[in-house]
Amino acid sequence: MTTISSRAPAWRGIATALAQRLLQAVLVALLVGTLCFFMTRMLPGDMAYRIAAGRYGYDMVTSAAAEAVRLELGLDRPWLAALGDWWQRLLQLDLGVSQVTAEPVMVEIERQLWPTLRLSVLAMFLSLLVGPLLGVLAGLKPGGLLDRVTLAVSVVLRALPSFLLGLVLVLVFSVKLGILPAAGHDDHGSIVLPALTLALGMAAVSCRVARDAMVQVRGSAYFAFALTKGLSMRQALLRHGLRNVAAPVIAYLGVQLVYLVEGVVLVETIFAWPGIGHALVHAIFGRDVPMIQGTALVLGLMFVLFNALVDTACAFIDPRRGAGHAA
Amino acid sequence: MMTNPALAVEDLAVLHGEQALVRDISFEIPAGGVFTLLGESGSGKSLLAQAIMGNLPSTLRCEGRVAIGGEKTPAGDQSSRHRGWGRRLALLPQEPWLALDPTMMVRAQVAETYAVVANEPRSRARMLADRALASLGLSDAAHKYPFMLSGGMAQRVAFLATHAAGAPLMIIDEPTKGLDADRRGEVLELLRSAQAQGMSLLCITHDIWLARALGGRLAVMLEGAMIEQGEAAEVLAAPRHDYTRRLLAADPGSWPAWPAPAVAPDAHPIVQVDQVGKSYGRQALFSGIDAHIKAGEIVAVSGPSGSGKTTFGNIVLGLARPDSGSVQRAAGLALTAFQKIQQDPGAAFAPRIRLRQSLLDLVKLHRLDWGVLDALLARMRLAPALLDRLPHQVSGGELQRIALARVLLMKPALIFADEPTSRLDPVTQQDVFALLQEHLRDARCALLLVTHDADIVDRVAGRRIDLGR
Amino acid sequence: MTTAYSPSSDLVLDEAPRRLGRAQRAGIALLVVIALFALFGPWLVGIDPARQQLERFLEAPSLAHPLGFDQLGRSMLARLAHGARLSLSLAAISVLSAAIPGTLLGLLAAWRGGWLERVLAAFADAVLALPGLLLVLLLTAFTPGGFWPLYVGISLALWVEYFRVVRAASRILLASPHVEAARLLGFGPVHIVRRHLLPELLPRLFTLMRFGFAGAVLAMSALGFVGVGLQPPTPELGVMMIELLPYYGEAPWLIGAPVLLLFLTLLGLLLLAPEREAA
Amino acid sequence: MRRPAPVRFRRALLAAAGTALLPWHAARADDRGQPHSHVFTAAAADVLTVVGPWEMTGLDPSRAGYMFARMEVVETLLDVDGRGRLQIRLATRWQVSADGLEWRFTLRSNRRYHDGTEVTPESVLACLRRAHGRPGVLSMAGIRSIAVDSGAIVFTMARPFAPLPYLLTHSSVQILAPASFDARGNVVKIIGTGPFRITSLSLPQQFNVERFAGYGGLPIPGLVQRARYISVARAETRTLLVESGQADLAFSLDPPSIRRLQRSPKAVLLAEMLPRTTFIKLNSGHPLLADVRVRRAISLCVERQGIARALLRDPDLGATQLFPPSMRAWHDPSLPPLRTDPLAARTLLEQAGWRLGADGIRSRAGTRLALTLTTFVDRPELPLIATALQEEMRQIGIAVRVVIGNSSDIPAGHRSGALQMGLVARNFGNLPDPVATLLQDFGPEGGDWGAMGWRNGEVPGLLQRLASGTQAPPAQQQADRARVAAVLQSELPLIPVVWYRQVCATSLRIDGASIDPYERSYRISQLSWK
Repeated sequence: MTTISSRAPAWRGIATALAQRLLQAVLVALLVGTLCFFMTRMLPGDMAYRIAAGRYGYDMVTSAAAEAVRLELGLDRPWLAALGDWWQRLLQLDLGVSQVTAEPVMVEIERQLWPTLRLSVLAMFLSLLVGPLLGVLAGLKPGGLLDRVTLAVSVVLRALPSFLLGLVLVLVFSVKLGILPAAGHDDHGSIVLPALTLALGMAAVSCRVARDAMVQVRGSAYFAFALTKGLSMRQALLRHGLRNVAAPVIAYLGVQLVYLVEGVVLVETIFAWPGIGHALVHAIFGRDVPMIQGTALVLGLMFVLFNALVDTACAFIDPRRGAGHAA
Repeated sequence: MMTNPALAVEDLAVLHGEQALVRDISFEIPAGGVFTLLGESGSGKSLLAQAIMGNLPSTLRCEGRVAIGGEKTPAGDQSSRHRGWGRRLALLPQEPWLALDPTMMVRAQVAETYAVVANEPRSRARMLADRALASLGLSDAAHKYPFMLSGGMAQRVAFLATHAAGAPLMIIDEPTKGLDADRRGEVLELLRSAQAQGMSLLCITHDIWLARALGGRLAVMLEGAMIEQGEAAEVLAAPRHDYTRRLLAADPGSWPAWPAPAVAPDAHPIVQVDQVGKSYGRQALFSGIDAHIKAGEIVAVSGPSGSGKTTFGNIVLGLARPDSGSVQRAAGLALTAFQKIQQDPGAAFAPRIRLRQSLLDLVKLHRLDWGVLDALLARMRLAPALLDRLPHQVSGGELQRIALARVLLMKPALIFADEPTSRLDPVTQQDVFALLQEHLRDARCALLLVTHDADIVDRVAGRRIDLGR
Repeated sequence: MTTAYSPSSDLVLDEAPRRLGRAQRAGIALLVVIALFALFGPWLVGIDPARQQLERFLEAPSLAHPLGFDQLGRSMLARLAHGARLSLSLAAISVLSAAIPGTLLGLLAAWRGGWLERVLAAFADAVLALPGLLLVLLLTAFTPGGFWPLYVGISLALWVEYFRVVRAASRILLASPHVEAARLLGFGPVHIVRRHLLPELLPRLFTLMRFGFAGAVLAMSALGFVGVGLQPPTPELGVMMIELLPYYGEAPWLIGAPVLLLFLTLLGLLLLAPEREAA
Repeated sequence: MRRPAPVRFRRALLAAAGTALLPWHAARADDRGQPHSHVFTAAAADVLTVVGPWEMTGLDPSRAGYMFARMEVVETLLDVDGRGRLQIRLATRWQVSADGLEWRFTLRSNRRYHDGTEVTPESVLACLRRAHGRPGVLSMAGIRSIAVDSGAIVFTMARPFAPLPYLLTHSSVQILAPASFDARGNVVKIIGTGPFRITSLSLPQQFNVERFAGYGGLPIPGLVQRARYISVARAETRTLLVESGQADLAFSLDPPSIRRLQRSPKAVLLAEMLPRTTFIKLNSGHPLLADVRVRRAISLCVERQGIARALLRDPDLGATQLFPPSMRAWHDPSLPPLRTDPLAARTLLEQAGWRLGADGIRSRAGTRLALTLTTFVDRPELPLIATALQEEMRQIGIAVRVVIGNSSDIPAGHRSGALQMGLVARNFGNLPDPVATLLQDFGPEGGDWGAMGWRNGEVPGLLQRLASGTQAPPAQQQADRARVAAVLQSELPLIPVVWYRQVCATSLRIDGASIDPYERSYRISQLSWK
C-alpha cells in the first residue's frame, strides 16, 4: 500500500496519455502512408487504366485515356523518388489529388468527415444508452431471464454481418412500419437506422461488459458497505453502482472503436451515407490510392481521437486511472 | 423502567443444509456496553456478525432470535433488520480500503450518510462531514480519493461514514488486522470515543491486546460455538477453557524470547549493505542504510508504514536495485541462497498449478531429493494429500508452512520474511514462528524480518535496522 | 455481506470436482457436430458444389435437397458443407496465426520491458488504429487469388489484440509475488511462462480467440462486400453471405444457412467457456 | 445478500432503456414539412427522388456529365429519340459538304443558360473545343478544327465521318455557360440550358434540381417541379428505398430486386431493351483460342437461355446474336441463332485435337486447355454469369479460372496482350449510331472493349465504308451491316451471352414515366404527380 500525499495528479496522467496518443497518431500516419505507397506499386494491373476507368466510366476507358492519365499523374517515375516525395507530402499533410475526381483529397475528406463524425458519435451514444442499461439490469440478476435473453441476442448480433443487420432494420422500420427513411442523408431521421445498426453491434458487447461489471460491483466490498451504511438498493446503485460500472464500460469503448471504424465502412455503403467509409469503399473499387490513403488516414486518426476522449473520460470517472494507478 | 439492551441474541444458529456452522449463541449487550468476540478465522465469528446484520449469503439459513434496541425479530427474517442499517445498527467492515467507493472523494462518502441516511439537507450534510473529518484529523483527506489514503486513514473515514447516521449499535469486524502498534492505538481510541458517545459495540477480533484494552464482556468462539463468556478482564486473566488458554499463550506478548544465535563476531557477513537509498517517485523512502548480516543472525527491519521496509528487503535479495549505495553478497553463495517468505502465502504459488506440481518442478530443476521435501513437510505437520490441491484450496497457515518448506528446501543462507504471519491467526502464527526458529537454528540461516508487531520483534530479533526518520 | 464472509478454507475444502456444466457439454456437442459437418459433410453430401443446374435455380428446400439450390442451381447443402470446411479451417488458422505471434510478442514486451516494449507497444497502437481493410488490400495486392492471403491479412490486423491483452496481463503477473518467488527459487523464463503466465492468460486468450474466429468469417464477408476476395466457384461462408444477400427476399434460407452456421459455431464456443465472459 | 425490493428500480431502468430507443420520435417531431403518407419523407413531399448507382465523381462533363444530362440539367447540340433518330436540341439544323469534310451546325436563337446569359456561338464553341481537347468521343472522328462562322459552328474534318452528329449527342459534349468554368478551364459549377437547373449539389452523392423558368414551354399544372438524384451504391438499398416509398424512380435494379418489386404494392416496373450485350471477349491471338473451333465450342457450351432465366430472370434475353433486337438496323432476324449443344462442343474440341484427361480437363500435346476469364464487379451480374460460364466450360473440358477485379483490367489486359477471356457488357448505344462504337471495337487492332487478336480484313473495311459513306444507297448500307453481323456470328471474335433490359421502378405517385433506351435521360420533365 503506497500512500500518496499530494492531491491527484490526474492532469499529469491525462497529459501523458495524450502525448502517447499523439505519437500513435504520427505512427498511424506513417504506416498508412507506407502501406498505400506500396499498394500503388503492387496492385496488379495498370494503375493508369484503373484510374481512367474510375474517371470516365468503364465503357469509356481507352488506351488513349489511360495514357493521358499516366502523363498527368507521373505514374512512370522511379520508385525511390516517388517514395521520398510521398513521405514529404504526407508529413506536410498534403494528401494529394484524388485520381478519380481530380479534386484535392483534403477537399473530399472535409466534405465526408462531418457526416461520418455525426454518424459515429450518434452510434456511440445510442450504444451506450442501450447496451450498458440492459447490461446493468441483467447484471442485477445474473442468470435471470433478462441475462439469458441479452446473452442470446448479443451472440446473434455478433454472428450477423452488419449489412444483414442493417437490412433487417430497414425492412422493419422503413418498409413495414414506414417510420424511418431507408437510406440517404437529407431526409429527417435518416441518420437513425445507420446509427442504430452500428450501435446494436456495439451494444451487443458493451451490454455484456456492463453486465459483468455490474455483477462485480454487486459483489464488491464498497457496494456492500454502501448498503450497510444505510443506503437503499436504489441509492446504492445510483450513487456507487453506476459510476463503477461506467468505468470498465467506457474503457471498453476504446476497444470497440475498432468495430465502429470498420463498421462505418460497411454501414455507410449500405445506407448510402456520404461519409468517409463510403468514400473508402469507392476508393477501393476505383483503386484510387490517394483517396484510400486519405480516408484510411482519417479513419485511423478518428480512432486515435476517440481513444484520447475515452482516456480522458476514464480518468475523470475513475481517478485511479488518471493517476496512472490501474494498469 | 429498564432500558432495553442494545443487542440481545437468543439461541442463534447458522446452518448450511443440515450442518450447523454456528450454534447455540446467546448473549446480550447493554446500552453503551462493549462485547468482544474472540476467535480465529473459521471459528464462525464473522458468520455470527453477518447473521446479526441480516446479511448472510442466501445459501445459509439462520435460526433463533435477534433483538436490536428492544425490537425482537426472528433471526431468519433477515430483511426486517435491513431497515435499521445505518440508523440503528452499523457495521464497520474489515479492510476499510476496499469498503470505500474508489471513484468517490472522501468527503462525499461521509456526507452521503448524513444526507441520504440521516436526511440532512445537502449543504448541512457537507458541513457535518467536514466537521466529523476534522474531529479525526482528516481535514486534509476530504478531497482525496480512497486510493490516496493510508490504511489507518481509510479506517477512520469508514468509521465516520458508518457512524454518521448515529446508529447506537456498531459491529466492528477485525479492526486491527495487519496494523502496527501505533495504529492499533488509534483504533482503540476511536472505539473508546465511540463508546464514550454512548454507542454499544460488538467487536470481532483475534487481537487479544484489543480485547483486553476494550474491556466490557468477552466471548471466545471455537468451531461455531461460544466456549467461554464473561467479563473481559476475568476471562483473559483466568481462562477456564483449554482453547482460551492456548489462544492467550499464542499472543506474541506472551512468547518467550528467542535465544540469541551463536554468531562469531569475526565471521564474514553473508551480505553487506552499504549506504543504500531508494526513492519512490519524488519521495525518498530511505537513504544511507548500512547493514551487515551474518549467518544465523535474526535482524528486524522496522519503521513506520510506507517507509520502504519491503523495498529494503527486496534490495537485499537483489530483486530491486538501490538508487544509491551497494549490496554485496558473500562470495560462493548460490544464486538461490537468498529466499523470501511472502505476506500472503496464497499469492506465493502459481495459482492454477497444483502444489505437488509446483514442488516437483522445483525438485527437478535443482535435482533435489523429493525425500528431503517429504521429511520437511512431515516436520511441518503437513499431510501429503494437501499437495494435490490448488493453492487457494489450502488454508493460509498450511500454505505458509508449505512456503516455508519450499524455501528451506533450497538450503538458503538468508530468508527475508515479509510480514510472514500478518494474515494468520495467533495460534497459527505461533506455530509458523516456532517452525521458523527451529529450522533457522539447524540450517544456520539468517533471517531478515519485517513485521508490524512490536512484540514479535522484541521476542525474536537480535537487532533491528531502523528505516524510519 | 461478502466482505465479512471470508470462507475459511476449512469450510470449502472439498475440492470442487472438475465436472463440466450443462452449458459446456452443450457447447462441446454443438462444436463436435459442426466439426463433423465440416469434416465429413462434403463426403456425406457427395455432390459437387460447383455442379450447376441452371434450371433449378433458387429451388426451395426439399427432402432430397434440404437446403435447396442456390442462384446458379448448385446444391446449397454441398456448398455449405464445403464452405464450412474451408472457412472454419481458414478461420482457425487465421486466429492461430494472430494469437501465436501476438502472444509471443506480448510476452516478450512484458518480459524485456524498456525500449523494446515501448517500440512494440507504439507499433501495436498504430496497427490497431489502422483500418483492417487496408492491410488485407495490401496483401491481396502482393498475392492475388486464393483465400489464404485474405485470412492471413485478417490475422495481421488481429494480432494486436492478443499482444495488448498478453502484455498488460503479463506485466501484472510478472510483478506478482508468485513469479517473484519462482525467480528467487531459480526458475527460468520457460518455467515461469509455462506455469505462471500461460495458465492465467489462456482463459483470456480463449475469449479473444472465440470472437476472433467469428470475426474472421465476418471479415471475409465484409471484404466480399467491397468486391475483394471473390473466388468462384469455391464456397466460402463469408463470401456466400454477401453473394446470397440479394436473394434474402426470395430465398431467405440461402443466406440464412451460412449465418446460422456461424451463429451456432459462435454459440458453441461461447458455451464452452467455463464462466461467462463479456468480451 | 438479499435484494430489498429492487424491482421498482429495475423497472425504472427498463423504462429508461425504452426511452433510449426513441430518438426517431424526436426526428419525427422535428419534421415540419407538409403532411404526406410517409411521415419521414415530408421533406420530399413535392420532390421527385431518383436513385441510381452512379456517383458524381466530378463536375467535368467527361466525369459525371451523363448524370446532369439524365436529370435534364444540360443539353447537347443534338439529341436522339427512343428509336435512335437524331433530334435537334441546341442546334436547329445541320448540313454537310458534298465531300463530307465540312459540317455546319446552326444554333437555335433565344436560348439562355440557367444564369440568364444568352447561349452564344462562342460559348458553344468553347465547350466543343474543350471536349475535343480531351480523351473522349470527339477524338475518334478525325476533326481538324472547330470554328464559328456567321453564327454557325463549323467542323472541318480530316476525312469524311458520317456519324459525327451522333458524337455530338454524347453527354461529354454538353454545353455549359461560360460562368461554369474557372480561369484555368475547370468546371466549377454546372450552368446548363436544360429544363431543370441545379439548386444544390453535394458531391459525390446527391444534387437537387428545380424547373428552370427560362426554358420555355407552357406551365402545365401537376408537373414535377423539383427533383433530386441520390447515388445509392447497393441495388438492395435502392429497392428498399422504393419499397419504403422514399424513392420515386430507381434505376439499375438487379434481378432479385426486380422480382421483389414485382410483388410490391408500392412500385410499378418499367422495362426496355437496351442496346447492351454481355459477351465473352476472346483473345483470338492466344494459342488456345486462335482455332475458331475452340471458340465455337465455347459458344456451343453456353446455356444462354438458362443464364438469362436464372440470373436475369428473363429468358428472352439469351443472346442469339451479338446485336440485340433493339438495334433495329443491326439486328438480323434471319441470322441462324447461336445454339447450345454441349455434345457438338465436345466433338469440335475432339476434332481440334483436344483429348479429355483424367481430371475432366482436355489437353493437347501436354498443354492443358486452361484459360482465365477476367471480369469485374461494377455490374453485379457479371461475376455471377462468369461463374456460370466457368462451370459450363468445365463440363466440356475447359478449365477456367475466374478473376474478378476492376473494369479497367479489361482494356489494360487488351493492351498488354495478357487477357485471355474477359466477360464484359458493352453498350452499343453509347452513341446512338453504333458505327462509331463498332469501328473502335473491330478496328484493325481490335478494340479495348471489342475484338482482340482477331485477323479479319473484311469487317474493318465494311465499317469504314459505313462510317464515311454518307452517300451510299441505304440498301448497300443494310447489306454491309448484315455482312458484319454474319461474319461476327461465324468467326466469333466475341461470344455473345445475354442482352440487357433496363428495368426501372417507379412509385405510384407519379405519372408519365418512361425509359430512354439510350440511357440519355430520365425524362423527368415529362413526369407529373398523380
